[in-house]
Amino acid sequence: MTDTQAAVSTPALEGSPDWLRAYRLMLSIRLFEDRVNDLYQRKIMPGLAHLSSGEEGVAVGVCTALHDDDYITSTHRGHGHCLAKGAEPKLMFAELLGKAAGYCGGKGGSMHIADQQRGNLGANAIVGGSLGIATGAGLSIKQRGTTQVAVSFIGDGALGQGVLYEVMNMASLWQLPVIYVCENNLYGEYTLGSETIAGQPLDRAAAFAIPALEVDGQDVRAVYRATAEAVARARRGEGPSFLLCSTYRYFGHHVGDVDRGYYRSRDEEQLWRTQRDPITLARVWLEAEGLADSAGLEELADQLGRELEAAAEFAIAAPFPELDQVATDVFA
Amino acid sequence: MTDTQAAVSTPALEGSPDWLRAYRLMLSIRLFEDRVNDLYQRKIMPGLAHLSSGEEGVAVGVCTALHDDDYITSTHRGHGHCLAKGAEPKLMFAELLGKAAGYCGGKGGSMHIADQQRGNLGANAIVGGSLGIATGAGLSIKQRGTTQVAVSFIGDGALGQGVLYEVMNMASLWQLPVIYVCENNLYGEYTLGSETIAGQPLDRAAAFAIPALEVDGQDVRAVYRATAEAVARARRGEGPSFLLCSTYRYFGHHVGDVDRGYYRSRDEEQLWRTQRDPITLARVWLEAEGLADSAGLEELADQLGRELEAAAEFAIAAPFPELDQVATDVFA
Amino acid sequence: MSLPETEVEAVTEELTMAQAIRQAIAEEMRRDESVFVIGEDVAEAGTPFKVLSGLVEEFGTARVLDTPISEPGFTGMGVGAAMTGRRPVVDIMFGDFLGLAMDQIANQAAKVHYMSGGKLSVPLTIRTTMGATRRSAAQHSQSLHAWVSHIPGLKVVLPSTPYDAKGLMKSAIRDNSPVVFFEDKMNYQQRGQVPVAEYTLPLGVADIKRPGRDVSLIATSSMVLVALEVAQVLADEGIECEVVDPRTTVPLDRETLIESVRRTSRAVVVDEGHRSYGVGAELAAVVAEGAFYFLDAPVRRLGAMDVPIPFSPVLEDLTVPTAETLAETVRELCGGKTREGRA
Amino acid sequence: MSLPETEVEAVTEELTMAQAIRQAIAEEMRRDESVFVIGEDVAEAGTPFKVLSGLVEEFGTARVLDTPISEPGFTGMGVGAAMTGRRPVVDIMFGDFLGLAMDQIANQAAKVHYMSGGKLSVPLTIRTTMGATRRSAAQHSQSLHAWVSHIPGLKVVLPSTPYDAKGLMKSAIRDNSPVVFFEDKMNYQQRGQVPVAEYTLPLGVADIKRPGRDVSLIATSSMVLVALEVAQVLADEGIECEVVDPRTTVPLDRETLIESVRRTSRAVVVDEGHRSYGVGAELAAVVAEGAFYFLDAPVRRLGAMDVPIPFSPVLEDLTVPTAETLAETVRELCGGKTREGRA
Ligand SMILES: Cc1ncc(C[n+]2csc(CCOP(=O)(O)OP(=O)(O)O)c2C)c(N)n1
Ligand SMILES: Cc1ncc(C[n+]2csc(CCOP(=O)(O)OP(=O)(O)O)c2C)c(N)n1
Ligand SMILES: [Mg+2]
Ligand SMILES: [Mg+2]
Repeated sequence: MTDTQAAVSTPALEGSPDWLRAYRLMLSIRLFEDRVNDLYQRKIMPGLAHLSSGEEGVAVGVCTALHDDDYITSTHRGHGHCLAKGAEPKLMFAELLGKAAGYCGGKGGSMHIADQQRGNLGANAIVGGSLGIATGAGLSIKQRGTTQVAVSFIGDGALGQGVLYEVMNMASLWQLPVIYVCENNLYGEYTLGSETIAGQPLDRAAAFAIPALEVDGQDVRAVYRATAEAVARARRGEGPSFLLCSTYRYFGHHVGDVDRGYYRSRDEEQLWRTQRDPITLARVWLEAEGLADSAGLEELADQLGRELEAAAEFAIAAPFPELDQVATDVFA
Repeated sequence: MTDTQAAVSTPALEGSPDWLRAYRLMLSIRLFEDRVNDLYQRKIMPGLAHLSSGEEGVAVGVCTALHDDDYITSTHRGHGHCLAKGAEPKLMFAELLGKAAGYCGGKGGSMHIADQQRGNLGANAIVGGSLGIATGAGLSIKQRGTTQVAVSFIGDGALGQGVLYEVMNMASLWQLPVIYVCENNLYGEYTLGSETIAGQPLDRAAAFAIPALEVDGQDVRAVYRATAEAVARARRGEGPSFLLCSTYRYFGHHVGDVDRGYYRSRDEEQLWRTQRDPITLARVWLEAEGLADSAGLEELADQLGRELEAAAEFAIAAPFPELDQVATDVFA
Repeated sequence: MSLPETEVEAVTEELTMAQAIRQAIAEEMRRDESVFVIGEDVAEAGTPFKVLSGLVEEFGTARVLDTPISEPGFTGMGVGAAMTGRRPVVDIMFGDFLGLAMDQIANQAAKVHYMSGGKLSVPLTIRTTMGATRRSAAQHSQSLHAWVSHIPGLKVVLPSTPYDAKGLMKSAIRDNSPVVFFEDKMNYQQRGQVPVAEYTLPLGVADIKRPGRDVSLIATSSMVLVALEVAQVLADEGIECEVVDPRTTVPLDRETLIESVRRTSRAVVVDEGHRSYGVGAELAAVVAEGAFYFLDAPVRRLGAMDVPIPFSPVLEDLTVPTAETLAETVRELCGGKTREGRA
Repeated sequence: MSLPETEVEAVTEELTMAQAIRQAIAEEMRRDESVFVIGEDVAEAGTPFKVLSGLVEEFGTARVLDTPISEPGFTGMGVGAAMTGRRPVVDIMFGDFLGLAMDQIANQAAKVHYMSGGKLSVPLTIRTTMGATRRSAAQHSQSLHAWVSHIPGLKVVLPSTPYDAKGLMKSAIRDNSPVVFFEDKMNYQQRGQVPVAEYTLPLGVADIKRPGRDVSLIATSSMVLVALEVAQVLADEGIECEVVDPRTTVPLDRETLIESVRRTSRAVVVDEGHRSYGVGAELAAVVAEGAFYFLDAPVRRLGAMDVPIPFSPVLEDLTVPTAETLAETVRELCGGKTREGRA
């Protein structure tokens, strides 16, 4: 993907996506993050990371409807988005460990992974911080006359940030090809969303004349369908959409958030894990449809596990940046 | 009004307001601003001022429903709000001329008149800049347990500012006694509102579960009725309201904006002046109801004219601040 | 550390920085019902750094308010509440988020008193953090106290010890002007003696944390600890450092800074903001001007490198002033000689 | 003023500052279709100061975009458009409104390139204003260039003449990093000679606006004009001022500043930001350190008073440096004597 090269005509994706690939992606994200947690606990990873385990259906459902040259912007909880958009696990691990081989040469870390090869304009550690970027990418697309789209992943917490309403207004006025994907995982840090959100989130997008839809974020196919429609609309020049995806994060706000009884119950966590897991749900469906069998999926899991293990090992063995890198890349 | 002294129980205003007083107030605002324009043209007034002529119905309709100890915050176009809340013209003129006798000792000027005696927390030169202040005043009222209300006057241009949505969310969540009064005069500076507002403004407040109502801003009685209801609700602890008042400014964005043919027509201006003038409409009603007669109103106009002339003369003759005032009031 | 001024204060207890700050706020909330706390995750969570743990249990959710993630909105509301009889303590979780609230802070809070000719006032305290090396990368590691120090109408506090933090926080809350209070997040677990009895410390009075005759180390916030460490090390080498902590950048106690440098004739300024156009520039300019005729060498400045803070530990550690870089700078400045040696 | 470097440039025309800026933007828009303008009232109105008049007529509303009053939103969009192949010129009508957009500017625009390890870049220009004495009061009169100068990753331009403005604006637009361009609103009608032929001026090169041997006046933006006026006056009194204009605070041409002061041995820094923690502090600290062994007197600083800008003309005029206050400062500094006199 290059920005100057106009994208070839890209109609709405036709036919059914490769659901096995989608399953594989979700599983990679899960296994990737299990290893991130492990690297944290073994004190190999510096700092903290925000795991998206439980939310894989949203990342994969959305990105399955995108082309390589479409843009995404992501959040502090961005590993899933990044992998779903095609990032290589070993370069991500390397970034998380602050190594030179990482996507950002170790300068960004977990919250700033960007991968311009795949249209990933970057995770963002400011809640709502990438809304302007995604909407500006939409403006750029419109000015350049391509049929790309820009997806802005945000959390429900970002509904509190005024900039969301500013950019939705302009996206609507100018009919920009932007899709706001809100991952409603019920919490912003340690506070319940219902304590911070007056009214209905969908109404907020609708008030700006933006088509808004609630989607079951645990159902990767539902997420895909809703996104594909929004994408098709955007590519036709019919402007922005807003998708509210209900989902859940299994772990704490970040890897260090272990004692979370004061803000949510183990029961609630268990319920989501056992009843609403996007990977299990997809697996049941794949098997029911005869698109995969249990043995094949076990085999796949083993294989992914080995690949991710190797990726993590690569990152652990990789060298840190040269010290002179501290002062490069300040100016372009 | 003092903040620490709890307000006595203040039920919804009962009975009909004194409409002659309301008429008188509207007329004073009109005549006041005619003189401001004159002071500008005669180069007696430093800087610029934003006249609200044509919008008197909103300021007076709203403030007629308020008590002295209720709060308002105002905008760059704030003379009307200030006078309607009870400010003295001579101290306002003095402020506009940068004189020591002015409300702010000459330090504020047209865009920063505040009058804490009457609950006026200040005009504001930042579009949307006083939304936080008004909403915070609402929080303060709730914490102090009084029955005051806080009114935030904003222009339609402030619908573009994200902070509006942030504070409406909190006002709604916490059921704060705040009334957002949006003066929709069709323009923000030199740009038509319809070019900058996607969707319907009322939906934006409604999306935060805030009762929202459109009101004819040229009908002072309609503005009063809508405000009185919102005030009553707020005093009962039932939270915020949003009033969208359609109105029009007769003059330019500021006194220097004389050639405005490129953004709006003379015809449009004439139409509002001749068909929709809030003062004329009130006068017709007063006379029809037998609450006033033509001669009496002419007499009133003359009297007000003389009073305002004297007020302006006072300000012209008043001394500038002592030079040492430049460094006072930086810290409280 | 300044000694407590009265006998009563002589009874002390050991507190962490976080505990001292919490105590200060709790005491002021008990003393004055108009004081309240507002911000993200300040109630049950007690902030991510647990600085406010326990407050909501004592004072309830009416006085410890969890907000949506709306920095401009709740900061503006703090201004309005302050103008109408309350004393809000607004919590901005990371100093990096100040950018979101700068309009409310600089255009509203800072100016209301002046613009109204002194009729309205804004007794508001904004707590926020600063400090790098937590492996939090560029958007969670900044020390942006220069921004607010530049805006007339704001007072700015940079405490370096639990004792200072408690006494200055209480003064900040009681102050009738808006005060921005910066807490170095790497310092929260630092311990120190704090009087058991009530005390406050005035805003605008620098503190000589360690006297010395060879060179003045003018240090802020956690850099005071670095300076004290260096002073200890260099004492063995025969260089006597005076460690001067301005404690507040506004008001700035110029006299104490200048006098110290006039005595020592050399100065190094150490501050964790970016070096260029930072607080260190002002401190350096003030002493370079005020002690000009007494200086034996140029005033040196150490600050964070002029780069966004990188994530990788090996890089991040290079960006901030350390005991090593400071010691090296002082040694260079003193030309290997103490004042005595030179005399 | 630096002389044009090539023969072709020798043909000049007289332009106002506003015209020079408009020309620069128009030329770049013609040259590169990825350049566009976005902001409030930039199209038909051509901004309140009419700086952009005519652009929408030539380039249409697809490249000259009127926005809602949403500084954070459209600044952020500028960042995103810049990251994806465009070269936006974002218009922030008054510098005072920077506070609304500081998160987008400091946390996003400034850091994207670094955080991404150099993979993404943000070729963004932000135009905004500075300067007081327009009787616009506290929220429309600030000079906030210190805020952005402090943030690594941003370049900052402060042009003082039409010639500089045009050449630097063209470089700003072509630069692959975010650049904040400050225009003194009191200066828009100032006239000067500008080459008719294409030219650009590099960011990071100071300009000696007038050579002199007795004292260096290091002045920014409209303060350069004040300094030139003072230099003229003092020349008659036998004091030869060198007027040095850094032109960009980032990158800062330290060498030219320091060399000038080493030659003159005295320096006054004049900048219209608030005096404390302002750009002047950095400039003063840089020359005080770099020219320490050559200085005959302390480096003096003039800036706006540390008060919100008052409305009343009699007060406002006191807050900014003027030819009178600068001349007085220089006379004091030079002790009534020229270097020759002392020599
Ligand atoms: C502007 C800003 N304010 C506060 C924070 C601190 N913070 C980081 S994540 C977070 C909660 C975000 O919640 P949500 O958007 O729902 O995302 P989730 O973590 O649930 O995925 C907060 C408050 C921040 N990073 N940025
Ligand atoms: C944050 C901010 N952006 C821009 C401006 C410049 N400005 C002053 S008034 C105005 C238009 C305001 O329009 P509106 O809110 O509709 O009020 P009206 O002037 O129509 O009464 C603008 C853009 C400002 N003062 N503050
Ligand atoms: Mg969430
Ligand atoms: Mg309007």
